[in-house]
Amino acid sequence: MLKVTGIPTTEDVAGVTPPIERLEKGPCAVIECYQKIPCNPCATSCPFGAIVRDNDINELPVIDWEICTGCAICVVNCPGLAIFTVDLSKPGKAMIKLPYEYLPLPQVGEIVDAVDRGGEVVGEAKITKVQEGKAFDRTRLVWLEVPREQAMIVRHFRQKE
Amino acid sequence: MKNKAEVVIIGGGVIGCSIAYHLAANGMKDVVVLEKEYLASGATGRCGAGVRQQWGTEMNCRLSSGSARDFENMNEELEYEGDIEFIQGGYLLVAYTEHQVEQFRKNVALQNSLGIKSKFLTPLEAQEIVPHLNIDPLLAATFHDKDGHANPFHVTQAYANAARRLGVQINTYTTVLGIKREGDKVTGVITDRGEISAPIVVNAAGGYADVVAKMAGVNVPTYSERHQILVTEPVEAMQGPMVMSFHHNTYCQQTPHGSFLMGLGENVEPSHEIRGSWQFLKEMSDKITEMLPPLRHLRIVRQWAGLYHMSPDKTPILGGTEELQGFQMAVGFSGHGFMIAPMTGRLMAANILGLDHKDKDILATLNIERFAKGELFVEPSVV
Amino acid sequence: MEHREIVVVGGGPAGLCAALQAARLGAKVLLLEGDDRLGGQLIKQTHMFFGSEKQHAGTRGVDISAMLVKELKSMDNVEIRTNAMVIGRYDDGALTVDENDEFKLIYPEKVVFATGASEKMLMFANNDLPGVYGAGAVQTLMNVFGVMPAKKVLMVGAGNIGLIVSYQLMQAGVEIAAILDAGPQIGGYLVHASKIRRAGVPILTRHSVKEAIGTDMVEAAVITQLDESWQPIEGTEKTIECDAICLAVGLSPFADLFWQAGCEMKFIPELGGHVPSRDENMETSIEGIYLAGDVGGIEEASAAMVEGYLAGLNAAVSLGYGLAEAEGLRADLKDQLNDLRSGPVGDKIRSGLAKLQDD
Amino acid sequence: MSNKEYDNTIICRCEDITRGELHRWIDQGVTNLEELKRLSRATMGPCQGRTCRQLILQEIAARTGVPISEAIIPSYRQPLRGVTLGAIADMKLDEEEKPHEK
Repeated sequence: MLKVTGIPTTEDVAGVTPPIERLEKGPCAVIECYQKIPCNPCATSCPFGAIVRDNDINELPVIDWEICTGCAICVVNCPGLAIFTVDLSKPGKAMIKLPYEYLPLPQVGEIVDAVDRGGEVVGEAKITKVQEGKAFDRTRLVWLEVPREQAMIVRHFRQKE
Repeated sequence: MKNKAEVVIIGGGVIGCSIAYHLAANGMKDVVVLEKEYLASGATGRCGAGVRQQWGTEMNCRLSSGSARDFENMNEELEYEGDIEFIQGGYLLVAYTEHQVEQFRKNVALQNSLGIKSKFLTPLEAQEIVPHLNIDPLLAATFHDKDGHANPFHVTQAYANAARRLGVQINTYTTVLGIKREGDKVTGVITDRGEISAPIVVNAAGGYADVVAKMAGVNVPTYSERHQILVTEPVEAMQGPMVMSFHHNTYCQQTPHGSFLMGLGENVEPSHEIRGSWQFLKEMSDKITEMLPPLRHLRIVRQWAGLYHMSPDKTPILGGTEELQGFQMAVGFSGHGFMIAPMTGRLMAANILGLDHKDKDILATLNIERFAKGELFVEPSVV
Repeated sequence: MEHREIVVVGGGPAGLCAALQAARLGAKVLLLEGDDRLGGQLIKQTHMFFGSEKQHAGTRGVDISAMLVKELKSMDNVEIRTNAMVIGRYDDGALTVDENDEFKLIYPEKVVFATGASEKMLMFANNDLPGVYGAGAVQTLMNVFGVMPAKKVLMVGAGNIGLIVSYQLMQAGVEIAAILDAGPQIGGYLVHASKIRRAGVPILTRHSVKEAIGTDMVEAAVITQLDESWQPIEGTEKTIECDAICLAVGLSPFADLFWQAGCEMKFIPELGGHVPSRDENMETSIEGIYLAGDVGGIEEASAAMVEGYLAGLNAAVSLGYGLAEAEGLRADLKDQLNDLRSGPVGDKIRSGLAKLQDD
Repeated sequence: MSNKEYDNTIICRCEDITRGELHRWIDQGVTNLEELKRLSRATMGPCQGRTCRQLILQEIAARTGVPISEAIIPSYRQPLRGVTLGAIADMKLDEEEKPHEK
């Protein structure tokens, strides 16, 4: 249970997973924010107005997956590092963008261990891009390529020794 | 809490507990002590802890030297499981004016005549005892190696524990609200926890002795004033005796723990106020860095204040009063109640129980009636 | 002896904002900070802040501090003194200050005490072994002085501080053996917990440290599971290798100056301990003494900043500054505080504040 | 925590007071911190109780059953941090600002 272990349950994740048809169209943000805390940078940073936090900054964010372009601006702006993008538009593969604040940074093309929400290695992933920029404010956006069935499982990676 | 006792003592400071113990030790066990907070929470626990015998009046010399003998044997006499920490490091009294030198000569003569082996010293001799003493402005000093200090909290605790073992009932967190009297006789005490009837009520209320006297309808010429103390961080032992200057109105000692503790007689209005002031810090620092210059490097870690309960001749008022039968007083200690608490307890007990005591004449002399008769005993040597 | 209009004591988030707001309205402000630099805990916060844009959400704490300090330093009516610790408050209104080992006296017309909080300690065997740290000390070593405090840390406390400091340690290359919490649930934000958990760090609720092991310094820790009444369950002891035990077991308001001043104090566990009573304008029971931030109740830095603005505003207004804009500003700041506190994680602070109003 | 092995745990680091020692005082009836500090020196060391005061208050509350909200809280005396006698003596005051001499 999330409140005891820090690991969201399958039900938690199911509640924030976009429809598969949407993900097949291209990248889309998955907001893994399950607790009402006073926070709204996801909503205010979204250039498309796809994320709404109602009038109350404590309400959970609500995303309109049809408006979301998967640009990942919210990913690097979320103080909780709780937003990812998932893209199932390529056959057999899933592209995941995740926020990353550790050093050293992985290299493009590097094969890393793919890690799930509980910190367990579940396979391998390929780094396809490492983005940084002024607007990113020192949070890097790392693009991972994983098998399609792990699209909603892999949320971290570990560089091989 | 009992509702009836032979003696009720108001005040759980060192005086009240000493009287309670000596009453019980002499057979009077039906005694109740009332304390509005915890034992030694008032003037006792806030005092400078000094125990000296170098006084300027016969009364104070006798009270203090008798008490010092008690302090020497107190752990054993009271079978105290702790330690009252009586350390005889001496008192060095320093004189800066010819007038003081003159007084000191008289004092030493008086003290010596009473068996107190104090000595008159030159500034250089004084510096041998306290090497960091600034002797530039110094004219003379007196020293008595049997003076020293004890832990007021432990002394009070020692008396209280011994008294309890003998059957005395001590009620802390019990506030006296009034004193009952019938005509010119005292009949009991009203507290926030009920009433106690008693033919004898002892006022040992320290800084609040005036308030208690007023409750009984008895006039006392005493009043309270704030005295402040500061303590520094502990350092290696470097000062044996208490250093005291009537010129600066200060005293300063190094405690067994290593901290320096110092206090000052300030010019304050009578009150029961015990909140600290920065003015004290300033005046104290100014004076002590002049007297004992190396202390300027020590850090002050804490300051606090307590009450001196002053009598007009700076000498305590002991015993009963013609105004109210059964009302006994041990008040007006003027800042040196702690060091004469042992003798005070002995004499008050003897007085209440009608027993003989070789120093019982002191009681007659220090009775409240002395003010009406104009027979004051002005103590010249008080900070 | 100096006489001043408004003195703000403490240069953390609350104090910086109090000084800023009072100065923006035109008051002459003296800001006193005991440390050698401004920013308080902000300068150790390398993570992005929560809250809304008005409290600089999404910006890292250290950058918020720099922004606030920059604005303060640009103002003519603000004097900033560091290494100037207020060490006493007396009944005549005087503050005594230890400024670079000089002793000074300052009489403010109005004062805002924004003195923050101190870390709570935990009792366990050998807790005086070198290597047992408070989380704040670890953060200072790492993020202020660039010193790595250990190689493998056992973190005690899964509140926001325990979680954030764990994350920062991991960023610095330090391994976190585990994060323990005596409570049945993680107390900090779950997004923090999740990001640490997915990096492989176990979070053990209902666990506590029983003993530190080591001769000259920490070499391991014995941890134990706790039952529902918070008592250790015998036989559940486990030894965890680590060279540091980091305690993040809560904060106590650092309210000494209010006690010294004689302000009315109340014990409110939800606010972290004894805190001064105050009105809605952040003024205590003694006229002219205001408070802001953790010293009035342990909360997030975002709330501390808003309280700072509010205290600074009211102190300035009480001297006649900013009367025209006061009402609007005040209403906005109160709305911000309400927003920050209105959700479920604000339950504790809301009930604490409600108790404060009860007499 | 009620185990025996906790008895040697230091509760006041500056003055080296253990939990066991604290419990002995409490069991003897010294149940408030004000009294305790005078008897044992707990909270009177260099940190002036800033590390241990809360712990001791909790420990007393747990052992006596009297909640901290009803506890007697010792005064927070000046100064908050040690300051030298020399620094204070060196502070210059104008004549009218000086404390009055007796």
